[in-house]
Amino acid sequence: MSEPTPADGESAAQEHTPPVNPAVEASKNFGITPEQYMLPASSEIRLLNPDGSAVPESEQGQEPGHEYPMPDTDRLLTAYEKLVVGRRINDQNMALVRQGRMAVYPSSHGQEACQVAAALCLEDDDWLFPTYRDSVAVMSRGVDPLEVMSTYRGDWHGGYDPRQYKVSIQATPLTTQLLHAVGVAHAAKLRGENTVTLAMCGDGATSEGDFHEALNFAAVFQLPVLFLVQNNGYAISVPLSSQTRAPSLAHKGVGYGMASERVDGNDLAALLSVLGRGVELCRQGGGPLLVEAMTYRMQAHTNADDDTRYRERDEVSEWVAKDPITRMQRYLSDQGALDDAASERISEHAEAMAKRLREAMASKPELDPQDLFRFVYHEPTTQLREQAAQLADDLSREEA
Amino acid sequence: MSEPTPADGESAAQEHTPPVNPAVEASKNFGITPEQYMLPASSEIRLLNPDGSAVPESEQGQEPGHEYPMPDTDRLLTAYEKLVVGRRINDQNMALVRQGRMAVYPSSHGQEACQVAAALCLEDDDWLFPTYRDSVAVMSRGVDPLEVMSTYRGDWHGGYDPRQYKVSIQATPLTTQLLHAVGVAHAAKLRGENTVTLAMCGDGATSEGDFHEALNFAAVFQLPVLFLVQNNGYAISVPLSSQTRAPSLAHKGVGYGMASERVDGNDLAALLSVLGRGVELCRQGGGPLLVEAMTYRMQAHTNADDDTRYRERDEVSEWVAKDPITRMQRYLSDQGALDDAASERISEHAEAMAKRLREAMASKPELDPQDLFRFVYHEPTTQLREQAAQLADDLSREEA
Amino acid sequence: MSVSKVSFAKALNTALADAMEASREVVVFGEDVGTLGGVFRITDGLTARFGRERCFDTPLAESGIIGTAVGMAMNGMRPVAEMQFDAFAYPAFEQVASHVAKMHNRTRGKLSMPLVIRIPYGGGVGGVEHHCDSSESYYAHTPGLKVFTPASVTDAYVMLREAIDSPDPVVFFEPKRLYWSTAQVDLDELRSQYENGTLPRREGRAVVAREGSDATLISYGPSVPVCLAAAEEAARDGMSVEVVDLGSVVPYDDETVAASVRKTGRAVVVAEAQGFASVASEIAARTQERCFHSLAAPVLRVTGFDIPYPSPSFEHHHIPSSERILDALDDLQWED
Amino acid sequence: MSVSKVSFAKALNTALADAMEASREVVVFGEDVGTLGGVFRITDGLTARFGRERCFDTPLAESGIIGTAVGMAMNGMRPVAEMQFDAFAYPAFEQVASHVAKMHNRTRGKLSMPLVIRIPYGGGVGGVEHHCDSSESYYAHTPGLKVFTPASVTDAYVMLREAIDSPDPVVFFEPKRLYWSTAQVDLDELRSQYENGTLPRREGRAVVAREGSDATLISYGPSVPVCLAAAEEAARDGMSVEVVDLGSVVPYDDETVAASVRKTGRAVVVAEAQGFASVASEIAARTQERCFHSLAAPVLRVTGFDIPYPSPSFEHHHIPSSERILDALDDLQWED
Ligand SMILES: Cc1ncc(C[n+]2csc(CCOP(=O)(O)OP(=O)(O)O)c2C)c(N)n1
Ligand SMILES: Cc1ncc(C[n+]2csc(CCOP(=O)(O)OP(=O)(O)O)c2C)c(N)n1
Ligand SMILES: [Mg+2]
Ligand SMILES: [Mg+2]
Repeated sequence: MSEPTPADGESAAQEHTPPVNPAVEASKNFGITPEQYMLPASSEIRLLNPDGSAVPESEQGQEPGHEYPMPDTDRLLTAYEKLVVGRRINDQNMALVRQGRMAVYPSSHGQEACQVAAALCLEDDDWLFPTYRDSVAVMSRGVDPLEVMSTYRGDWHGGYDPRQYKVSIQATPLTTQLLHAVGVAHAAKLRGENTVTLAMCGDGATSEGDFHEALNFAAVFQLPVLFLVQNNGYAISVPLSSQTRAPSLAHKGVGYGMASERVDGNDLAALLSVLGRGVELCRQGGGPLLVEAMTYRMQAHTNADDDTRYRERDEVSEWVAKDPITRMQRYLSDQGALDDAASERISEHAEAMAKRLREAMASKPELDPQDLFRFVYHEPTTQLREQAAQLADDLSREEA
Repeated sequence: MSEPTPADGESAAQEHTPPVNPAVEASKNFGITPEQYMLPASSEIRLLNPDGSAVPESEQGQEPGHEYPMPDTDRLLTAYEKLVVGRRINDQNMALVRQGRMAVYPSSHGQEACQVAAALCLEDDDWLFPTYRDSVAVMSRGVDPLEVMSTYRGDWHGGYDPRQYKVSIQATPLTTQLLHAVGVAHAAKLRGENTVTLAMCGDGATSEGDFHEALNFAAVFQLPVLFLVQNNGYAISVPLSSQTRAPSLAHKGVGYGMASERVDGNDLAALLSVLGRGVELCRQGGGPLLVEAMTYRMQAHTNADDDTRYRERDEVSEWVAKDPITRMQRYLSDQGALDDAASERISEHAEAMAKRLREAMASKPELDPQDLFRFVYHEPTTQLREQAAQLADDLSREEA
Repeated sequence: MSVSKVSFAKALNTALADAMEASREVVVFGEDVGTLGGVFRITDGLTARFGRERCFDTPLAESGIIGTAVGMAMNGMRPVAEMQFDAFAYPAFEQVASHVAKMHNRTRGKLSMPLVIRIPYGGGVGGVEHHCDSSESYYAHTPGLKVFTPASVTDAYVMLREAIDSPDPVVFFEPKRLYWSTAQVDLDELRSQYENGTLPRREGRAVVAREGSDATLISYGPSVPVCLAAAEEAARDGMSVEVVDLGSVVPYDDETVAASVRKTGRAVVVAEAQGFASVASEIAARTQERCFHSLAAPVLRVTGFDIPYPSPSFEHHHIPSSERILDALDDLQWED
Repeated sequence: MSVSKVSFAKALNTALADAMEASREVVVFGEDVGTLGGVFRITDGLTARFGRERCFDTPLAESGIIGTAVGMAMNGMRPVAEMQFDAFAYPAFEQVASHVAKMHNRTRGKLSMPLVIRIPYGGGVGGVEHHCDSSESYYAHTPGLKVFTPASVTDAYVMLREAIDSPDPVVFFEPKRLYWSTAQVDLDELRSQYENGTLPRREGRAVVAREGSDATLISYGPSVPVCLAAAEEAARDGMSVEVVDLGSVVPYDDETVAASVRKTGRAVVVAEAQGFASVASEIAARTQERCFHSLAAPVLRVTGFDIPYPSPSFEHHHIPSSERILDALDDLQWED
């Protein structure tokens, strides 16, 4: 237990300046109702067309409060590099699974723009809450891919230290992690820290009760949490139309008193802009917020899945044309920010990462069976000590 | 198991005419977006002022799609009688609890208009899903008060036969019953039955995950379920402001693609009109729907609660002036529909009901301890037979 | 009608189809059970054959699945709900414990809950966390639920049919590492025997899966084949080991178990779940209660350790093995 | 500092206040715990004393309460969450089983879950359905959780302090029918002893609540006073009965229990929960495993029946009574 401190009924949080109420400000600035402020723009936010050309301002559907500027080229270039690396890692991992070197991998091939933007919009002290599919986001935030992959190799349930990276475990039970994110944000707020938490989930996951409870807790306690739903159209085999009848998933925000937005999830520029503004709003006390990113999973749910059973190849092909990488690549090339040399350097970087992963996965680490009993409690119970001794005994007899 | 019937991959439901899509119709008729169709009117629907005068049409805020006619006087008179009876039963039950003749009673004193309207808007074949607080709704639907009260006396967990009355058990675990309601509606739809299900819960209960899952399932399967939230401002001691930041609870509907409405929950006329239309829409295939009724619990949460700990007496007094009974009484008197003789007759009816309840509660019924083992399974297991024998043995020895 | 090689998964699939064929009240739903046929393909082909109304995907919400199943059962259906994996049934725990288990009791029998919750469970398939729990004890501890878990291809068919026909709710545990096990079975024959009522019932009946005289292994589900292997091995050492397969954990067959243990005088309970406060504890407790004076040694348990189910690289240490069972048999004070 | 009549509820309330005083990391939340002070008033006065930030009401959602507690614990707090009644903890079951219990293990110890889930449990207070479950077995069966349940006013204080100070998650079961029981206790003295570390630890330690030589009653929580009453009665008949109060169900104190049973040679386990696959089963199973050769009779159990908790008019039949315990003692083959 930490040092006792005098209890005085005052919280650190109370000493801060009152948070902005963006709904009130929006109604002052634009004359819109709080309800209009909370609803998403009438169409998804997009800054880059699928062909890589910038969407003209006039076509961006600039509703009051929903204008988003194009991020500057340097930022886009940094992000683009992560996009390419992310794709390479996704594909490398799928290869490793096919070779039996990894137990399972849920690839985010096609969704890398969401992955990269989720990581890049945060500051070092902010927290990221990813799912099983969000390995690329985790790596983009700086976690060593080898630490990430130990889970999927089957060495342990989790690889990296969540506190060190401010990246939570990759959650499997759907949307349970959104509540953890809210709790982390609540603790930070109680201590008067000014950190933002970004919490991710999929479209299917929005149907779970924990999704509802998380958004509501965040709203009631006015916590700086940015909820990012990657809507890739499917929950394993189940299409969005069997998951919801809402006009959009972003329309769920108003039911919590939360502002929301929809964004083209294959448009890295739009994502950076929308999430960047979202994080800023949260930091100013205007959170929580809900962002729905429209994207597509180009491969099966995991290597164990067969997506030909539930979706047409034509549908998949259509999304090739909306690929987040080619789109950004064309835009940056057109801007003169990405020449052949830069492209080459980025490919090499990605290739080097993949190679490192391949090499690391080629050999199995030494695992100590006694670890099974080490982390159940801080101190093993007598029961666990007995069981540990029994296993040790069994193993030594087996060896003998 | 019932008679085998040929399986043919066709459902009864499929043979029906396609359901109306009221969002589409509204956009045709009024030129509004589906989202506008789904959101509640900008203020709560009210037909009667607290003083019993009719709200002039011009003040009813008739937004397109949100116009509600005044029910006819006969219907109001029938409903009024149930209101008076409901109030009398509420108060009788609280007296019985004070006398130790009942274990607990969550009174709906103040909320009787919601109770009565919920029961009256349904046809015989429709289903009602009440909570612990909704005893008056249950009775208004025709269930014998004595059967209802056996639960609160502590004789058994439930008193009446849910199938006979098409009234589910009074649910205690919050919002679990909304899912049951959805399942009942789904079963009815699969069999091609044209029944509507009305499911009730409180404002606090809307925070539970099951609320979310129930609304979503109903919407995805387009089921004829009318969700009625009685927003009485408190969940035991917790005020609405600690429960949600939404502009209103009705604003949750759009997140499920569901039309919603807010209504003055102490205005029986408005409730009958809004719920009546809701049931009709559901019956035509336009469901599910969400209705939030703004009301107030005039007494403590249950007899075990002390509401002076969490709300000002002034607040409670303010609501006396909005009482649903006096309001309706004045209106009906003004209409000439309620003279002294009619009033007298209604009071006598209520008094007779209360007397019957008092008399029935004066004596404890004979209870058979062996009943403990009779309804766990259809046939008691060997384990239960042994335990039953053991108890019988113990009891006979005690007697000896 | 003819005997052929049938997988455990196919037997389950056939049982579902036959039950749907036998009664329109039977509806199957859950996550990915429709178009995909379930992640284990247990519902494969049902939507094509019986239509989207009778086998369908739900939104992704387990409490929603079980809660609506309760409502369907209230209104005359016999829902068969699939939980995708063991640990993903936990969000539905309130609906199961407070409603599925209690609705019949609460209404003094006025309402029945003839529903089945199918749960693929247990490990041994290299699954990652949350995909390998043995969660049967939670349900077995909840009065009002029946708990079945088949260990053979024939029982997979028969017990699932019994579960669906039961007027009471059944939590049906499918040992996922047996899905791909096979046996020579005549499913047509089995179907007609089941439907004629000429098959002995499995509910509440343990079966002696192997006869023996020196000791009894009491087990169920995925541990039964391990026990049979251990008994085989023991036989090579001259020890005659009886194996009892519960199949029906609730209701529990005291008679068959006690008869075996009274005969052999020694017993080991084998189950994959963590042992503390589990079904294995119950079996040990009631076996000594009933057979104390026939016992030459305490009733021992070989179970998973009291740890969260481990990652794939470690699971072989955790799952009761033939060796651990043989060790336990050795520990049964044979000198007595 | 002085001895005075202190209620079980007051001891809990004081433990919470003292823990909050001792560390700013301790935060208390749940349904109605703020302004109202909890439906049992266990959190009475905490909001007034420590502010709305440290003792507060949440939205009405148990999974939300436990899920956010997990996040708070990840981020340096020591949350103490109240579940309003036993059966209303079920919606949080997934968060408890899949995260609270496993986060430390999953992260190889990188994250700790120093949180406490307080659950008022058990019957005997005339409560209606869902307000009387004894649900400790679900949690005791879940590795990674500790499970405490005090039976005396002193233990109420001490064990709640230990629970809050534990680096591991503790499900803390408060026997609601003991809330209004009282004892002569010096809370100030207890506080300073606890804080000085001069009190013996209760975690993992069973205590002999009454010494005896003929038989052992093993029990915990609300059943301990019943066991003491039964032992008193038995003494009048010349039987010397020892009563062991576990207090800490997980970790379990094998040593104290086994020592007692080896001494007396006879044991009855008493618990209010339905018996099947329960903590009582575990105690019986491990007691015979460890004490078989000292036992003159099987280890018996006196528990609630395997039925849903009954309505108020019936509960006295269900709750283990002194008479049922005495009957069980009689059954312990005294002629042996
Ligand atoms: C509580 C829970 N139920 C079921 C599952 C099994 N499951 C894993 S992923 C998945 C689909 C999730 O879909 P979505 O949220 O859209 O995310 P995506 O996989 O498309 O990224 C399912 C059903 C789970 N992990 N957790
Ligand atoms: C799942 C669950 N959690 C907690 C409770 C305890 N409880 C009973 S009523 C209540 C407040 C409900 O408030 P609301 O939904 O507004 O309904 P009201 O009582 O105001 O009619 C609470 C917390 C419960 N019954 N079920
Ligand atoms: Mg998806
Ligand atoms: Mg309320």
